[in-house]
Amino acid sequence: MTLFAWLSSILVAVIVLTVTAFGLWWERKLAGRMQSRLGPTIVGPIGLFQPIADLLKLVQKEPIIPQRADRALFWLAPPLTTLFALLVAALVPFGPKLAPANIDVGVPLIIALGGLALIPVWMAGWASHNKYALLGAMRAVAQSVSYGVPLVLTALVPVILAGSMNLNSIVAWQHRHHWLVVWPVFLGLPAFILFILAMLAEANRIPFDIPEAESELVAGVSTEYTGMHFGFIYLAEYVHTLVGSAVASTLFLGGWDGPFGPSVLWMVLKTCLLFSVLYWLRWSLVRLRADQLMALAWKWLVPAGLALVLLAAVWTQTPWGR
Amino acid sequence: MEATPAWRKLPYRRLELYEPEGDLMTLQLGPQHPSTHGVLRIKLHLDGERIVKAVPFPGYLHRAVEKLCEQLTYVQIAPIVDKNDYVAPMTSEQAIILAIEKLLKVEVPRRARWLRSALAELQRVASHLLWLGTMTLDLGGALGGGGSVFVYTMRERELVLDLFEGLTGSRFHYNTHTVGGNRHDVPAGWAKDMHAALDLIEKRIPEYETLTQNNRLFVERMRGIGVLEPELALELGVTGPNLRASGVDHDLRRDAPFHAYDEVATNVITAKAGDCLARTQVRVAEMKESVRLARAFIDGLPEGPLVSGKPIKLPGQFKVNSGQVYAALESARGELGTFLVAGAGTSPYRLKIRPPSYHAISALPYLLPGHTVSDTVAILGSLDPIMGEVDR
Amino acid sequence: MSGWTGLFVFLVVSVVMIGGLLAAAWMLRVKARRDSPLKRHAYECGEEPDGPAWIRFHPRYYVVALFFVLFDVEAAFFFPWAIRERALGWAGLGSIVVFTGVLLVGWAYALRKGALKWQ
Amino acid sequence: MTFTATMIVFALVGALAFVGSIFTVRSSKLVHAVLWLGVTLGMTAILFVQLGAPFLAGIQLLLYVGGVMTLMIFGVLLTKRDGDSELKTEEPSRERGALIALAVFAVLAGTIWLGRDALQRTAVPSLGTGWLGTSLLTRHLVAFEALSALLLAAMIGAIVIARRRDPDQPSEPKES
Repeated sequence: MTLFAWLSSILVAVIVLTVTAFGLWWERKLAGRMQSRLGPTIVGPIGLFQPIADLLKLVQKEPIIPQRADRALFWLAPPLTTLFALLVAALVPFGPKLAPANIDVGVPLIIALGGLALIPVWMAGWASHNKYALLGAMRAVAQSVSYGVPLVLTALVPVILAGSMNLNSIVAWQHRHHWLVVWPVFLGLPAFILFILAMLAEANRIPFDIPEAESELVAGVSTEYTGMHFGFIYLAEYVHTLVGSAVASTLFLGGWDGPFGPSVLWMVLKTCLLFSVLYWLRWSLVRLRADQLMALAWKWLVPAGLALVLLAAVWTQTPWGR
Repeated sequence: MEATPAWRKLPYRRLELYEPEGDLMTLQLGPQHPSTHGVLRIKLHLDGERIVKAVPFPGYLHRAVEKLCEQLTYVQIAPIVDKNDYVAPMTSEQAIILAIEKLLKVEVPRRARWLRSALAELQRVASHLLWLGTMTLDLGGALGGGGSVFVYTMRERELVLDLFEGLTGSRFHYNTHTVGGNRHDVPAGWAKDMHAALDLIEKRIPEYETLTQNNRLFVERMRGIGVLEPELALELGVTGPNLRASGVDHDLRRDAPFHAYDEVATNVITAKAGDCLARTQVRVAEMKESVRLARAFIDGLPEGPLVSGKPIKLPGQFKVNSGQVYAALESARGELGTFLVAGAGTSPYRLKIRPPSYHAISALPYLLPGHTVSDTVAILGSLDPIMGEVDR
Repeated sequence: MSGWTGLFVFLVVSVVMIGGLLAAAWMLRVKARRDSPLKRHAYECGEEPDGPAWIRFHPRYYVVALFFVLFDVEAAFFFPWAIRERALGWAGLGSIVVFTGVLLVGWAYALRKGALKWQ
Repeated sequence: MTFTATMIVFALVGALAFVGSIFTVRSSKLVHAVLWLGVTLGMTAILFVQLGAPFLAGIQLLLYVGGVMTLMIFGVLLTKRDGDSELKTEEPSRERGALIALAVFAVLAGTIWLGRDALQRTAVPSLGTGWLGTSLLTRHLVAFEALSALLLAAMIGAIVIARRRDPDQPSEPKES
């Protein structure tokens, strides 16, 4: 058992990091094509090794700690952002057997771990002793906090329908019935969309990327960071988006459930598809303003999430939902 | 238009009257900031994220152009000043030539005037395209949707620059206007290329509209932000699309025609709201109008000489000892005026440029308070300032 | 318990990977020949920072965080109910609706007072 | 007594929680204190897991490490003008504090020691999250509903405190 735990953990970590690295390349390529550019072309065939080159570059850079920064927190925060973002991946089942941590309380734990990522982000911003970073940090916390509520609420919808907080059970339930976005569509689809919105906000992605809003806050939280520490913040964002896509696929798109072939491929396929759609959004939308984000979360998403939860509960009481 | 809220004007004058709930934070936005359109510094006093007071500090790009021009002959000035408005050098150059021609009382042939009008309209399209791109860049960031629009508009701006290159041999600093006419005549097939480019641009403007002013997120960011009241705009001397977006129907192309604008009627586009969205709408509509005008000017390009009198060989050919003139044209950013006092000999005694951008950014202290840091870049971007022109 | 072991193992794997990157960054880093205080200045667009960055913040931030905690408490109570939802039936649903309703009163009050606005 | 992996983890986590709590009290920077508190709370979550209450662990992470920490961070940023100023502990209170801490520890340790037989005899029922939900909504329904009133009171209190209006305060722009 323990050996299996080790192997599957390493495997999932490798899958996540590979897909992230590939995702970096894919995003730049996709964005390039969307913008009548080519994207990376030089490093490796069709620029495939670009993320590796980026990593090598970042690793070599000089680490600079600003004068008045809180040195310990400044140094510790970026690796922690990546760590928390990665940890969530452990809870996502990539196959009926391939889940490093098949835990009965998976859903609340995923939300909790995902939400934790905001603390190192805040640490990074605060420790920099830079006004832009601090504004970014405060925005990050406020945004994470506001969108945490709809995130929990929409994640409750599959929990109620499947009657379990275990992600594998939820996927199994979707396997037996339908994928949640397919049926009950009036519950699954809105919940899915709300979940994606809240997840984007938690991962600080456009249109919710106000914490790093580089046209306003220069680089927000990561303003003072150099080298690999900057890389960690960057990586955390990507991992967060990727793992968020994986969670959304698990909760709403049937996870590893597919008509044929190995389940892990289906999971990766769904995740990457969702990931690409998120990048499509990213490259076509402008960002919202901080106060608009807050208004959107508290005024619309929270009540909508509550309504969905109650609707799901009503649905399970009806003969069709039993 | 509702009355100006008291908090918008008062705290600007008296920061000590403002009672924040937290501490006030002083934030320097610029000069080295991604969204200050060159090197502008704005000192922001923030309560949380809300701006209490904003003080712009221009001057980082001051190159003493006006002083330099006093040392140059009338012929040499044009290529110097077309570096002022580096987004629309063509009109920047035309403005100075207009003033010199007015001072020297030089007649400009009709063909040159029509060609200048066509070039001015092309330049307006190119300038507005760049503006739209940077505007969305400010809103969406280089890592987001803004980057996409920016790349698209740059792609179309290239078409215009290619045309200019075909005509003058230079992509940016043309020096195509001489006193009394134009230096470069239209090459064969240029008009056809221009039509092709204009057709493409016209076809793609609706695409930008989809991405910007018809996009819910974009509208949410722009509507009601940075409302410039017409009274304030007039008082500050704001001109061009910024003024027209505030509902003031004023356009030099119609109200004080220069070039050949007295022969082809211009539709002046105005909007009521005076906010960032209105400024966007006015500029996008102006692009369409400019495409129409440019077509009209190139189609109607009369035959005849391009330069009046002899071609210039020596700088000393023009000599004026007295007199002063003010000439203005409607550049992409508004009234670009030149006040010229003749000096002894072949160079001016004093040259003063009235850049529309300078007046636009003078509205910032009034527009910014009450908005958030995010709105700063939206408001600044929507005013379309070119710092080269502001600082000169 | 096995799932938790897996999570722990994954934690170890992640820590090793991130630690490896950190170590690599430390070993391969470029070192400036001469340290310059200018380099280590806080970035404020090329200007001397004007006033402290660590200031007293607006109380609004606190209200938003408090609302998050309160709604999260609510959601935390939803979870045990959610997995027994079918068994608890309409009665359980009714209790939850009452529970939610009371909280929504606070939510509506906050919206009316504009307490959740960011500025 | 043999050392199992569980015990090693317990020792590690317990030590970290202990260190975290010590630094929470001893940190000279308030922000550091809050973050150390986060470490302690997070380690407590792992202890919950070891005690067979995984749901509580999740909630501990969600509410305490995620939520309460944020709240305290904002609280810290609200109270002091500069977060980097040193905190001073008054000297006489230190001994008194140590005494009180020792007394509390003695009481706790004594209770556990005295009740050790009872603890060993009683098999801990593994009830699970579902049981929690069922009992909340049936047996403890009144308490559960009363809790919502408590949360409501907290909300309204926070709003009232934060809404200190003064005449020069900018009037809110119209809702978009």
